Amino acid sequence: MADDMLKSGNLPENPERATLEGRNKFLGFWFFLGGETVLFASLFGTYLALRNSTVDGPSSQELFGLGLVFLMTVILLTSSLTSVYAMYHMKNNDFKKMQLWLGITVVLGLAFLGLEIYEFVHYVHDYEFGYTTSAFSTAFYTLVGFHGAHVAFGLAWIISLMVRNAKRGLNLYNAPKFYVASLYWHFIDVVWVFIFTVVYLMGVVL
Amino acid sequence: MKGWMSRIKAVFALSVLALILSGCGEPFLSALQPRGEGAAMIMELMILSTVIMLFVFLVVMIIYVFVVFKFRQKKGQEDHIPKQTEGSHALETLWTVIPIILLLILAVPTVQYTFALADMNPEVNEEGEENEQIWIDVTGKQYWWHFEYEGLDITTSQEIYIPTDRRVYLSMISDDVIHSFWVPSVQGKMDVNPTGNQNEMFIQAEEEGLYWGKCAELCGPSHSLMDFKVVAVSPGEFEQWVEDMQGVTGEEVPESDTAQDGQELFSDNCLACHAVGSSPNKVGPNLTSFADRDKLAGVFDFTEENLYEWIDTKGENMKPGNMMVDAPYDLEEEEIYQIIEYLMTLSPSEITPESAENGVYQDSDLSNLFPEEEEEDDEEQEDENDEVEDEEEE
Amino acid sequence: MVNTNSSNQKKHFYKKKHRDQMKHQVLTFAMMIAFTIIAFGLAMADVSPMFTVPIILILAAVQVLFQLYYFMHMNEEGHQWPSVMIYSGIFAAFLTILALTTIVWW
Amino acid sequence: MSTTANQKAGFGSTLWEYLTTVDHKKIAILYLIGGLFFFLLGGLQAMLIRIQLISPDNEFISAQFYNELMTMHGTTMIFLAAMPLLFALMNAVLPLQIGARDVAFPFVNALGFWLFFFGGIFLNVSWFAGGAPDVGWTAYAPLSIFSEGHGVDYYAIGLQISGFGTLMAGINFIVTVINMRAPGMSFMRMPLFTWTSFIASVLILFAFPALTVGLFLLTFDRLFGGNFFDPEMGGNVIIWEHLFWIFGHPEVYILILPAFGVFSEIIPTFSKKRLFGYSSMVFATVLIAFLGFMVWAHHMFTVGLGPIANSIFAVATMAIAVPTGIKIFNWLFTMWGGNIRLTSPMVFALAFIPTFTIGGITGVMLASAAADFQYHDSYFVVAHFHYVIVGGVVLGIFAGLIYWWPKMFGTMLNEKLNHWFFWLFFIGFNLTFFVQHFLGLMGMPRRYWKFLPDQGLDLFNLISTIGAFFMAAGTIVFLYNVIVTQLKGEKVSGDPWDARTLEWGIPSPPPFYNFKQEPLVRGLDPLWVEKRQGNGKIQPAEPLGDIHMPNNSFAPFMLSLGLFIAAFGVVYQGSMWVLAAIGFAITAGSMLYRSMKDDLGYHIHKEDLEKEGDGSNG
Repeated sequence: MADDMLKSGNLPENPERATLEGRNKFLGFWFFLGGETVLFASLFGTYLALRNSTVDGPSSQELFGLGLVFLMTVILLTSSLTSVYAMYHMKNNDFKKMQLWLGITVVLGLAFLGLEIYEFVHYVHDYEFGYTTSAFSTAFYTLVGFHGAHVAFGLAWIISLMVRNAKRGLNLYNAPKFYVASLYWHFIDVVWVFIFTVVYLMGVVL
Repeated sequence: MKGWMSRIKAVFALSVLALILSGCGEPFLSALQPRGEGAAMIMELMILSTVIMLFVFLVVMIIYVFVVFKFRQKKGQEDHIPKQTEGSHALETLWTVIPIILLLILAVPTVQYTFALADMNPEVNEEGEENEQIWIDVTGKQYWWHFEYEGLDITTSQEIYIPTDRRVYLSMISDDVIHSFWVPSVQGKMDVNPTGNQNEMFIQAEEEGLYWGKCAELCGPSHSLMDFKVVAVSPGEFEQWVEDMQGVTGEEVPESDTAQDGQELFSDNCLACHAVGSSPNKVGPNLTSFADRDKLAGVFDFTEENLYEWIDTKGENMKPGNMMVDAPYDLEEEEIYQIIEYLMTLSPSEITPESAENGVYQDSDLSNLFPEEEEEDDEEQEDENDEVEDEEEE
Repeated sequence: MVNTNSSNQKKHFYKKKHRDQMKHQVLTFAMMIAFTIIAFGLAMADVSPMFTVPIILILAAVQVLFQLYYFMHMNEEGHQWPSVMIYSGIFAAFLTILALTTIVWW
Repeated sequence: MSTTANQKAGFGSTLWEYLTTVDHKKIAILYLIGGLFFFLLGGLQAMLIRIQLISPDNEFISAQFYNELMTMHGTTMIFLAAMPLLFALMNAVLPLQIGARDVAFPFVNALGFWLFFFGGIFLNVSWFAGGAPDVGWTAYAPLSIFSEGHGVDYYAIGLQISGFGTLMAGINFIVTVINMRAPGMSFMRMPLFTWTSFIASVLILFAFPALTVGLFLLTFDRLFGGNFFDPEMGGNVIIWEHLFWIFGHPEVYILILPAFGVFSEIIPTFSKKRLFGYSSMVFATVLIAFLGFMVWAHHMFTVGLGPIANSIFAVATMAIAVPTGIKIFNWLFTMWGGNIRLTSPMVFALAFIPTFTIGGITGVMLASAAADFQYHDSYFVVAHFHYVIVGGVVLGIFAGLIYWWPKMFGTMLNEKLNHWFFWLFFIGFNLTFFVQHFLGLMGMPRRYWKFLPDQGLDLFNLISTIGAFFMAAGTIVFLYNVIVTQLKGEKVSGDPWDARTLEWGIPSPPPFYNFKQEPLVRGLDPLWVEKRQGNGKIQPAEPLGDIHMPNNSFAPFMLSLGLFIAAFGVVYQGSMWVLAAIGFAITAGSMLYRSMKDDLGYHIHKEDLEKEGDGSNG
């Protein structure tokens, strides 16, 4: 039984849920995402309450440029699709292609993170919009930064999964891990959809 | 609002009141002995909810006592297996519906009173005209209270004078952390929030009296020492007090030499934070009517020893964590006594907390306190000034 | 264990099923990109915020449902509990945001 | 690292076993020890508070120290005593009640405990590092922002760490209940304690993230120059109050629901009747949880939210009384017509009904928004929540501990001493808190370091303090009982109470694999069903076979220790950042170690199980 779990290849239809451990992980992680929803809601609520508390610092209209945000959005959305591809290949038992698509996801994620860091540096240098400038700046950096930290953690997670399993291939033991990591990645995207809408678009419009 | 409620009240009020009044505390402090409109409204709600809840409690206890005594295991019945009932729809519906009805009985007046207590519109008098409103800006600070009478050019700290014939409206804000303004026997409490969050409430005392106020939101080490007083006086006395207070400029020269020296020391060492007379300065408490205060620093007996210790130690051990400890002054013993002498002359009005206890009712509609008569007031003020000085000579 | 023949058939069936699913996913992605473009376009165009804000919020909500139901497979079987918990989370999240936007200043 | 549980070895290996265990029954004992330790600590703080308030104008302790005691008493009792003790019961009982060999995430379960433990220790280190937090357990901003020293930093980060642990424990129990039930154990056959623990875990899942965010904001404001709650910089102090109570109100139900569950087990057992209205009890539990999320602002009636918001929250709060009332009447009618045995757990349960009813009715009184202007932040509130938490949760915890003590340890606490404990504690409790209702209405605000003479508050404060000594005496009797019982070590049978649920169908204490064969559940109260309709033994659902067990691991301990060390670096910053680096490295290293290893657990072989003999009622 135990050895079966480490045997690669020839997996059943839903390898992530084929074992009890897998089903536990799968459910547990979904529930964790339910909790994360409230976590981000609290941050969004805080941001919305403080979005006009700019004191003497710059306001959202002065800061945000939509071009960069659009680029970041497209990159992150695409990375969501590529991780779907990775799961598609996992279900088809094609480990190499799965690793390839995960690799692309990681590259896109890194690009997103790079752009976000560039954006922050730009705000700090060109607008003197630091973390301590105003309640608005603190709320902005905390909300977007929390998302950024999630992206960074997701990248570290996916990379270590890829490295760790490079030689082992896909099996019932690690399939749930890959699956759950991809769920996490999608959730990051879900949060970003609200960030670009509520923070950036509404920040420019209102 | 009162019709059907007072009928319920009539049945139960006496028995319930008798029950609680036995341990009701002091009339100047207890929420159970309402002396004002707000506290009285809340008391009605408290009695209603207590009655409903005692009814629920009695029902539970009757069943409980019956069950425990009736169905306790008897000797020789250790092996008896009772019938395994699953439940009863009729019973379960019953104890779902009855509580809902009871809660509705409580919910309706709750909503009414919640809105009534938040009503900041002017009162309407018998002729259907709107009364002029007295508004007081309240500032909570660690660990004292500051009051500015809007449009009347009066500033006080620690003690707030109100007339008994009308609501007085408060607009409240904090200069540091959150405090909560509570005068249990007159009105429920309202938080005093920092910057931007201005809260409004009214207080109204139906009887003359000196009512004790408390800070009810943890605000630091001396939270429990942040008391203040509400001095409810008759309208006539209030009018007199207003006129007296408006006359104070802080420049009045006291009679005795020591007090004059004290005044000089006071202006060198204390005026940066404290003020005498109406002033926007609220770094420290306003001292206009200092010598009339009922308590020193809100809680201490008003004695010279206490006052000396306060000035000498800057209140360090008397009110732990108070902001005066940072005051830069450094005074000799003799200088402190001179200042005390000066402070004891700060009694601009005959209307003091004592007046609240057995004050003679003087009829007044307070009409000359309000803007139309402002010019007259100014003239009167000057007269009052002379009077104040006259008094001090006595 | 299992007859190799039938297991091969099964594999083919699954592969085809997965390929069909993948087509849906790509379609979903295209719509998400389209929604994003519309949202950004609305924000940059000079339209009344009273109009723009509800629209972009609805677009965001729909995009998120796409992510949840297609990319994260909540439309598939065995996701009843995840749905229950995600919707409970959304309920709590909704109350939180509602409170922090309405009764913080008054 | 794999071990078998029947090691009979010295202190060192026992310690190592407990440091590395992933067995839910051992984790239960860890939670019990940790929870009791903090319960005593919180109790000591309470005694100091009551001694300070024994007479007017008392100078027994300083104002600053009083505020620290009062803050730590609340924080400790809620986060470090009540919750872990409930987790102890859940860990000990819940998997057994649903016929599971293990929880869903044994590793995460252990991690949850160690995070709680190190978080609690970190919080208490503040006593020795320049002063504990002094701003109340609610830590209202901006007082918590302006508070000097590092007390509040310890509060924010200590609770953050133990909060992560709680969240993990919550998720673990949810998945355990959903995925690990034995054949035949449908949702509507689950014992009420399992149901309420399940719902409480769901509440944890959705309530704790709000606290997590609140604490992060507080940390950022205090340590990294953030402006969330600084009015000068445009911050808004009401955000903290909302976030705290969005968490804080469900927290009340997280505590009380499992206690309801305990009573719903004890009352049927000692009345020899099935629970009256089982399905409405389940329904009421779910409804309480649902409503519990919509009422938090009743803690904020005096903040100035305006009459509309106040009215909405007042009515919503009152609504919770309905499902709670359903529960009270169902318990009463479970006893109706029963054959009631007055054992000590039952006596606790019987005491709970009137005290909790008082706590409930004062709750409805508090819900009346306008009247709350008088009650709020006065001793009336203190009395109310102690009636709920001591009269509900603490009585529930002790009832559950005494009831399940044989299952956890195989020994029986002395009944006579239990009754002594009960009467001392119960009389003391009512003396302490009943008069506080009146103190509040007589004008005594809560969190007062001293009250002044001539305010009519002297007598009731004295009575209250006397009551506290009774409670302390009762607790000492309980501790004495525990020590004596464990030293004697007399073993009892698997089912000493003649109980009804699955956990009593196996030996006490259960073997480390719980069930030799997966049990077959044939109805509500499975053991009772088997006693009446079968041979009194739980039927197996599978033939005897190998049992899969998880390996022990030291990683949860190290991972939590790493965060503990890192926390000092974050608080003190400067050159102490080194500590943060070391700590986070230990944590990250433990995580990597965990994920790099293929940890498949091990198997107990069929042959070894056969040798051990009959696994049923021992």
